[in-house]
Amino acid sequence: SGTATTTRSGKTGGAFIEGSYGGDGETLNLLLAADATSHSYIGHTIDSLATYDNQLSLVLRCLARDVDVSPDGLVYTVAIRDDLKWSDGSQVTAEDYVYTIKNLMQSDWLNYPYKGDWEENIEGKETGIIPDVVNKTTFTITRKTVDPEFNYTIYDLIPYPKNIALKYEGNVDAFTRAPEFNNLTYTGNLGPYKFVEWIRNDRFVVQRNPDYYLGKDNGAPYFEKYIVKLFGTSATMEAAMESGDITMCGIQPDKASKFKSNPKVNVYTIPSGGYNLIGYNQRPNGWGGLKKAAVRQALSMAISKEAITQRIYMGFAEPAYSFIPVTSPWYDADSVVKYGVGNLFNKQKAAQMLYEAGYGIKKADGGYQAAGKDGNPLKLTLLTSTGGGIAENIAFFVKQELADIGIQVDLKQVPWETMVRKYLMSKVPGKEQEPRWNNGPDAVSDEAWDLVLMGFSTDIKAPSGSEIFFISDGGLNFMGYTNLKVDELFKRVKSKEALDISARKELYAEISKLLSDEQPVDFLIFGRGNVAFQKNVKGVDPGISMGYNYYLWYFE
Amino acid sequence: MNSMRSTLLSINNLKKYYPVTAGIMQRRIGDVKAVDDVSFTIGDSEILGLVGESGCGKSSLSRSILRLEEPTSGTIIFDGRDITFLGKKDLRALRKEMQIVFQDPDASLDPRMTIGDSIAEALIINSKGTDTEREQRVTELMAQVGLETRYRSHFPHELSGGQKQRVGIARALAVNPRLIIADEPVSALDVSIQAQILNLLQDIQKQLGISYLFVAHDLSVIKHMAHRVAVMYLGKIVEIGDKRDIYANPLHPYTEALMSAVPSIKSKAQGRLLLRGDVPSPLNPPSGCRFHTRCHRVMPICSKEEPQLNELRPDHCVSCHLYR
Amino acid sequence: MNNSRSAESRPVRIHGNRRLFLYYWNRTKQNKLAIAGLGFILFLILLALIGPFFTADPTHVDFAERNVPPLGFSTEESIYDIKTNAFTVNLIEGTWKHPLGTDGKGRDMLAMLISGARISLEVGLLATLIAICIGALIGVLSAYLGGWWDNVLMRFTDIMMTFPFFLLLVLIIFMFGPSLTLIVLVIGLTGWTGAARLIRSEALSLRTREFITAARALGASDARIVIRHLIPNVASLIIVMATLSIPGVILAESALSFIGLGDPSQTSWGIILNDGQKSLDTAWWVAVEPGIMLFFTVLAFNFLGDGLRDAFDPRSNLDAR
Amino acid sequence: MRKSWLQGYILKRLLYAVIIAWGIVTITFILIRIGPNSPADKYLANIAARGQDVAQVTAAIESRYGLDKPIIVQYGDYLMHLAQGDLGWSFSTSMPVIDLIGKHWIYSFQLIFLSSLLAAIIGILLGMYSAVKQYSKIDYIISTFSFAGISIPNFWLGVMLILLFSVKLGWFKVFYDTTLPLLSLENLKALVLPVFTLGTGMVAGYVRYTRSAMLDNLRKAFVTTARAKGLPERTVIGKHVFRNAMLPLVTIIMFDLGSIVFGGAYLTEIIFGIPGLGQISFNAVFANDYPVVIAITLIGTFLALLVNLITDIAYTYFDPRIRYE
Amino acid sequence: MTDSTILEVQDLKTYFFTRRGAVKAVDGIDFSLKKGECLCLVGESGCGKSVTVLSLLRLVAAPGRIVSGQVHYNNVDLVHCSEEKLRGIRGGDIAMIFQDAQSAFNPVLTIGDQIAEQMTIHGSIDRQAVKNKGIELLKEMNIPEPDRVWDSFPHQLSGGMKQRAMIAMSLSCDPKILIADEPTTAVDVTIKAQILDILHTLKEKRGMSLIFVTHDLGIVADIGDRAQVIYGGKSIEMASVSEIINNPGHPYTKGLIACLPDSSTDSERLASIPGTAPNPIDLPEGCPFHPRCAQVMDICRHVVPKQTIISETHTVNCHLFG
Ligand SMILES: Nc1ncnc2c1ncn2[C@@H]1O[C@H](COP(=O)(O)OP(=O)(O)OP(=O)(O)O)[C@@H](O)[C@H]1O
Ligand SMILES: Nc1ncnc2c1ncn2[C@@H]1O[C@H](COP(=O)(O)OP(=O)(O)OP(=O)(O)O)[C@@H](O)[C@H]1O
Ligand SMILES: [Mg+2]
Ligand SMILES: [Mg+2]
Repeated sequence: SGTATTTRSGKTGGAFIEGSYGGDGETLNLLLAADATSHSYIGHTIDSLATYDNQLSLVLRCLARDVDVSPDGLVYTVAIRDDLKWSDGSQVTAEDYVYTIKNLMQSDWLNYPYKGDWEENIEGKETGIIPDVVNKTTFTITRKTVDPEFNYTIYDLIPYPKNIALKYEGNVDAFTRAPEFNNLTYTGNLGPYKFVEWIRNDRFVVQRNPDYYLGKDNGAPYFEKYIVKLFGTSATMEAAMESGDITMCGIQPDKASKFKSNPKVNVYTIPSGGYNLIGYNQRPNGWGGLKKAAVRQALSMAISKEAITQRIYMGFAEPAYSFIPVTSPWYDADSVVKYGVGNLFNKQKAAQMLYEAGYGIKKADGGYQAAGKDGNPLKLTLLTSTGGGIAENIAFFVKQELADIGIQVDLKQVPWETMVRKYLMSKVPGKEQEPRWNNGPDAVSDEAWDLVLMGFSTDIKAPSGSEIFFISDGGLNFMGYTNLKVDELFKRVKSKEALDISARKELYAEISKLLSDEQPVDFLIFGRGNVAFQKNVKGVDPGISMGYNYYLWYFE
Repeated sequence: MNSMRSTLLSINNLKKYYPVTAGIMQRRIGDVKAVDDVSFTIGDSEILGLVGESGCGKSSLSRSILRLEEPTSGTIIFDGRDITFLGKKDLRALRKEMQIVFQDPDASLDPRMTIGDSIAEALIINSKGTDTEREQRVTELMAQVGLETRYRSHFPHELSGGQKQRVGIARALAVNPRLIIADEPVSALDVSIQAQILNLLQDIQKQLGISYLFVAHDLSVIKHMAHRVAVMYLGKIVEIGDKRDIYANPLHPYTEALMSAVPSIKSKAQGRLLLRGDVPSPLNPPSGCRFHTRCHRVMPICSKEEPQLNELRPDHCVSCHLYR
Repeated sequence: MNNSRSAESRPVRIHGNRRLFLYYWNRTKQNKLAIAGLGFILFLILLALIGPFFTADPTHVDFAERNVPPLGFSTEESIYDIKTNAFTVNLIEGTWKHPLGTDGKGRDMLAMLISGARISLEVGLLATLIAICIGALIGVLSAYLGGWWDNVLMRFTDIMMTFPFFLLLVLIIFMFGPSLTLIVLVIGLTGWTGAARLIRSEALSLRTREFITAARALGASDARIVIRHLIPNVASLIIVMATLSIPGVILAESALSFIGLGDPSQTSWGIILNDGQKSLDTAWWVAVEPGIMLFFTVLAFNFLGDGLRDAFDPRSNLDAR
Repeated sequence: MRKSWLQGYILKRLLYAVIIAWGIVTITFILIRIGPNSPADKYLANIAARGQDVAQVTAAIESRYGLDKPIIVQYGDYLMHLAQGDLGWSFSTSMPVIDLIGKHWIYSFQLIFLSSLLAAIIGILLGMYSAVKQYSKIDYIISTFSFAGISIPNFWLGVMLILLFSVKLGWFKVFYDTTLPLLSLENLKALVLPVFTLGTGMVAGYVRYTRSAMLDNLRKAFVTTARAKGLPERTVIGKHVFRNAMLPLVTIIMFDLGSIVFGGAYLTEIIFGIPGLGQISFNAVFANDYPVVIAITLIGTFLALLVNLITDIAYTYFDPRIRYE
Repeated sequence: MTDSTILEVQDLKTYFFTRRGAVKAVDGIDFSLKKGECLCLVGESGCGKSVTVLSLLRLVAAPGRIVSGQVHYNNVDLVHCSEEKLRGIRGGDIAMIFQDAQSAFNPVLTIGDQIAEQMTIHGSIDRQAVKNKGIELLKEMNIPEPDRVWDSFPHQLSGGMKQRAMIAMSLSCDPKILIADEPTTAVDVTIKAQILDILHTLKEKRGMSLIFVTHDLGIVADIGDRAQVIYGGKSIEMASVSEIINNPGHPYTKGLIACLPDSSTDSERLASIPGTAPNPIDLPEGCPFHPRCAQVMDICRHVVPKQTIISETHTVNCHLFG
């Protein structure tokens, strides 16, 4: 219920402490930051071009007055506000944006990790997208290929002050050590808060920016300070929440009920685009059976998504059938095939399907049991990354479920880095090439594996990003899944045709249907996040994009 | 020198210096002259008593003779053979000829070995016979030193000091040596036990005709045991000769002082000859005669010139400027 | 003297150390705590060996039976319903099926603790074995060879000693992946310094003892002296050091597991503890139980080691007390 | 005279410390650089999520920090900088290593300082008492507790303390709060549990060392002499016995101090969320931030060596028999 | 207690209570010490000499305890008097010196500190006076460079010097009685002579009473006036020195004298006492010496012999004289 008010409703004061665990950011120098935490830190002091509310479609406030797409979907015209100031008082101009894209992000010397976001593939070559200054507050970005969801990339754009960045241009070392960027001293009136201090592995502190361009009318933000407090474990963080030492934090599913019954706390249960899945290795070094859709379907049919929801997520989740969550505007309930629930959860049937596919034996009692081609017991490895938590629980659960149909699962827990480098990245044997997530259908990883438990995330607003997992040459298609129909559909999503919303929706429905039936991976669960706030925090609008109005939150 | 007996061991100008080092580079800053130019002989079946104060080099001398330490210079002639530079293999053969008994019966037995094993080890090393023969021999040896056989499987900590010393002697006897160097074998023992051990050593010597170098600091023990006596002071032999002669008529002032210093139940000491001060450090011994700093008959020459060992009487040599 | 083959006159055996063993056993026996420690360790070994035959499969998960408290305790579990936005609350009580409860995956705690005992003992013994062997080798060599060798070996030991041990451990385990084998190897390969120094000094003092000289005087070779005299005499020290270093190793492994560098394929106590630490408020027993086991195991080894040290130390006056 | 040899000795020891430190830098450097890991590893998930090419991004990040040069060149560079007192740039925290350490050492220091101080005082007093009252009931109790103390895994103890005092009783915060002024009562209160966690094992250790050192010396002849001189028991214990017992104690306590930074303090910091050097180095390991890892290893080493040197020099004052060459 | 008796010990028993039983280290010792005399306690190692003298000043440490007996000094029973009183006597009226001067000095304090400490505790406060007196004493002990020695640490002195410094320390409060526990055992012959000489002089000059513990009968003959022979923690013979040496009563005393190489003529076999000293944990029943005694009788095996007076100055505990 978009209660984004512009009238003053809060009162100034207090320190908002957000609990966080799982690691600190690395740098406040935006273009060097490759991790989400760093980005979130910087975001407190400088806004992006635009953001969305809980309904997702609505583009709100922020540095841009307007982002306009040409009818052919190739030219984006961005008009920024004219009341934006750097710390030295100078105005933020289109020139700063264009400079940031051209001279920093797309430069060779800086090695911006996500340079690829600002490139497009033209005739097999990565080519930079062209930004141009139109006037002091307007610039354009011109593409050669259509990407209906490219606007989301543009919305996230954050500028560097050209006059400062010029000092360091061409010298990575100097740029890396630039005090202005590492201490966010340039942010002017661009964000609700100003940087105060950052004690590594402990807390990140910003203070109210009275000049905040969005706060001019109503005096927002209202918190005197905003602090991100880091914890070593979720348990300590939750304990701190319970004792009221922090204002807000995420809650693990098994603790959610406890907090929900806590009178001092509000817990909001929020849908997310993150889902767990079991990847089936369809490359030459995986179990051959996984190349057959029937086998994959059988396996998916043997694993109860209800049970995972109930016993592992304690109810805070819902089954996933494809990569598009129920909560996404692009979800189409009618098209998906619902493996793992209802009558498509059936272990007997699963075993029988395996038998029919040539991977099973008939038991004396007439039932079926999975087995290798030679009749020997079937052994599969299931990879998961170390670190415990819910993923580990799911892995153990899957192991148990598959054991029921006669598959012995060998759980292999390896550190995430090892998993990526040794198991997920592949190359064609004997060929001189850098290992990649997907080096074509013949590429194999160093170590063999069959199943992998992972978490993917779908951008609810723009699911097309997920193509990288499922198209034949998708950058993250480590499973080696190939379906030309899927390739084609995704291509259509990234074309002019899809500029039309309903056409795009139809395309997504078709993809969902295809993938949920083909089961390139077993989509397991979309989790529901729980976020707890102390009751005295007001102005929160719970929803998928809850933080969009956080500068308007206040203490009662 | 000793005309009565044939010579078994002859030591000539033996020196044993221990280097003293210092600093980062382990520079050699001097030597402890533990044994400094010592010569003497031991005849067949003869007991040579060696007396001297603590630190005068008795043990160093003993070990050098056994080649447990490499002598710095000089020669050691055993049974007519120069053994100063014997190689490893020949040295092993030599071990059967010469043995040693230590002062501290406690330290000289391996605490983790039974008595039987300790004695048998000597036989095993020199590969004497079969198990049974060896066992026989151990039993024999134990009887010889007056130990009951039942102690064979005992450990050293279960024995008294005297018994342990008997084991030490049995072990030395195991290889049938011709010379035993007894380095203060009784100084750690009680009087009543001391007498037992001295008797034992004497009996063995008489039975087997072994020669002893018998080290002690107790003059009365030496007097009781030895045929000939050598008196050592700061690495040098100051007087050596027939026991009777020396005891009756000590020539060197140091010998004289030593004898007078020993309290005896026979005579209440009257006008005892007291030496001043302590034994000087062997690291930089006094010039000239090493005893001159404590000598009651010191002369000017003593601090300048080193006296030579002179045979004053038959089988009685002394190194002192008084007798030139 | 011809009393045939009685007990008195059996062939002289060099290794006849049964009586010596008895002697030390008797001395050790006087220390009640040491005996209690030994008893506990034996019990633990027994448990680790035959326990698995009597308990559930420690790897068997059953999410229907997760977080069952130990016998005599009860907890509540509530499950959320997205559609109705309400909770179903279940009361879970301890059962005989899981006397010590289950963890968050429904694994039987008793079974896991027993399999953890095996791991802890294995790690403790193996790593100590490696460390002590290296330590003894370096110590004895250093003492026996002396001079230049001694210098080089001891300087190397110094460097190893000054190394911040735990950081090194964390570094290596992190870099090469957490596996029990690696943990054992790294602890073993880095944990020998103390042993080397102690054994060296002991061997040095032994070297000058008269019974060694006596053996040399008898013509014993260097090898014989080292094997027959030096080693048996440092053996007691080695045993004591080993006993006292086992708990250190066990703790190091648990600490590593605790900070997330344990071998995930093994349910060692540290790993259970690490798991349990995250659910302290919902399932306290998962963290408490392995900690108690760890504590008593370490205590037992410390008691035993201390008792052995006293028993082996000729100076210690066991009579008094 | 005393002074002259001492100066030479200190110089020699410092030289030795430099050599050891160099050895340790080299070993750590080699270890950390031959490992399969890259500082880009941390981004793998993010890179994947954005559909980026891992190899390309990894290369980009590595080249940014000069990690693409041959290892020998990197090693040379590192040593060159080190020689100039530059500990490098921490790429996981984006600040000079020296500043990072400068900012965080105090948290480790206050924890270690307080724990060691308290542990030494309590441990030594209890140990002395226990030794003097050997065989008494109190001795028995103290000994038993000290055994328990050295056996209790301190990370577990920490967790249990949090469970009991923070979670159940709510007496303390579950985490250490860095916003408290360092020299304040609240800060002291915040340190109670961590200090207890870290100190328990130390107290127990010191009790045992003190007790045995005291007992060793209580049996010595000079104690009988002191009593025979008519000295009151207080003087006998406090002056004669303790002064001698202190010698081994000093070594042990100092050695502990040198090694504790990366032992118990490490885990304690992690459990209580104290952002000290332990945590910093721990995180640096996980981030493959090798300049930090090496620097902290180096500091740990230097501390240990320095502490040893101080101990040894202190020894010459406590024990006149000792004179180093 | 006659006038000239300064110290009287009656039926002193000191046991060590150990796990294996009571070690009867001292098991019934009586003697008296006259003014100005030197009483020697003689016996083999482990017979209880040291424990006896330590018991006199209640210096036996746990697990040892004086289980019975009295030690009368100056109308005070040292066994039962208050700690306070005892401390005044320790080191003041009665001083002790020990066998091993090396370990009897605290290694970390200077000789001067340790001497001064004793004087301070017994009332002298003027530090300069204390030092002067101390140095004077050192000089008296024939110690060269006493000023330097005063500031030296024990390890910087030779064994003989330390032993003399020890004596100086014990004399610093002008004791009436000096107890010397084998003060010459650890030193060389020539030093031994020096020390005996000093003790001689002390006795003569200061009229001090001396209890001298030794196992060396030579020394007894040299310095002693009377001697008490101890065996297995019990007094077995007490007589003037000449009587002990020339006319020993107890078979053990006889054996002890006979087995000295000194007393035999050259090269002949020494007389020896068979067997070894008894284990004080289980002392033999009856006379402790009976297992080794050549003249053992039946009664010796069961009955502890009582003190028999042979002459005015000679008593023996032996059934032969019963
Ligand atoms: N290994 C060694 N290194 C250096 N100096 C030594 C060594 N062994 C002996 N010395 C020195 O040599 C001198 C003579 O020592 P040695 O042991 O031979 O004397 P000793 O006459 O046997 O004395 P004691 O009667 O005390 O046994 C002493 O000053 C001693 O300190
Ligand atoms: N602390 C103790 N605990 C148990 N037994 C002890 C203790 N101190 C002494 N003893 C025993 O008391 C007995 C007498 O000892 P003491 O020291 O008096 O003998 P000693 O005659 O002085 O011998 P030495 O000539 O060797 O000095 C010994 O047998 C000894 O074992
Ligand atoms: Mg010697
Ligand atoms: Mg004594």
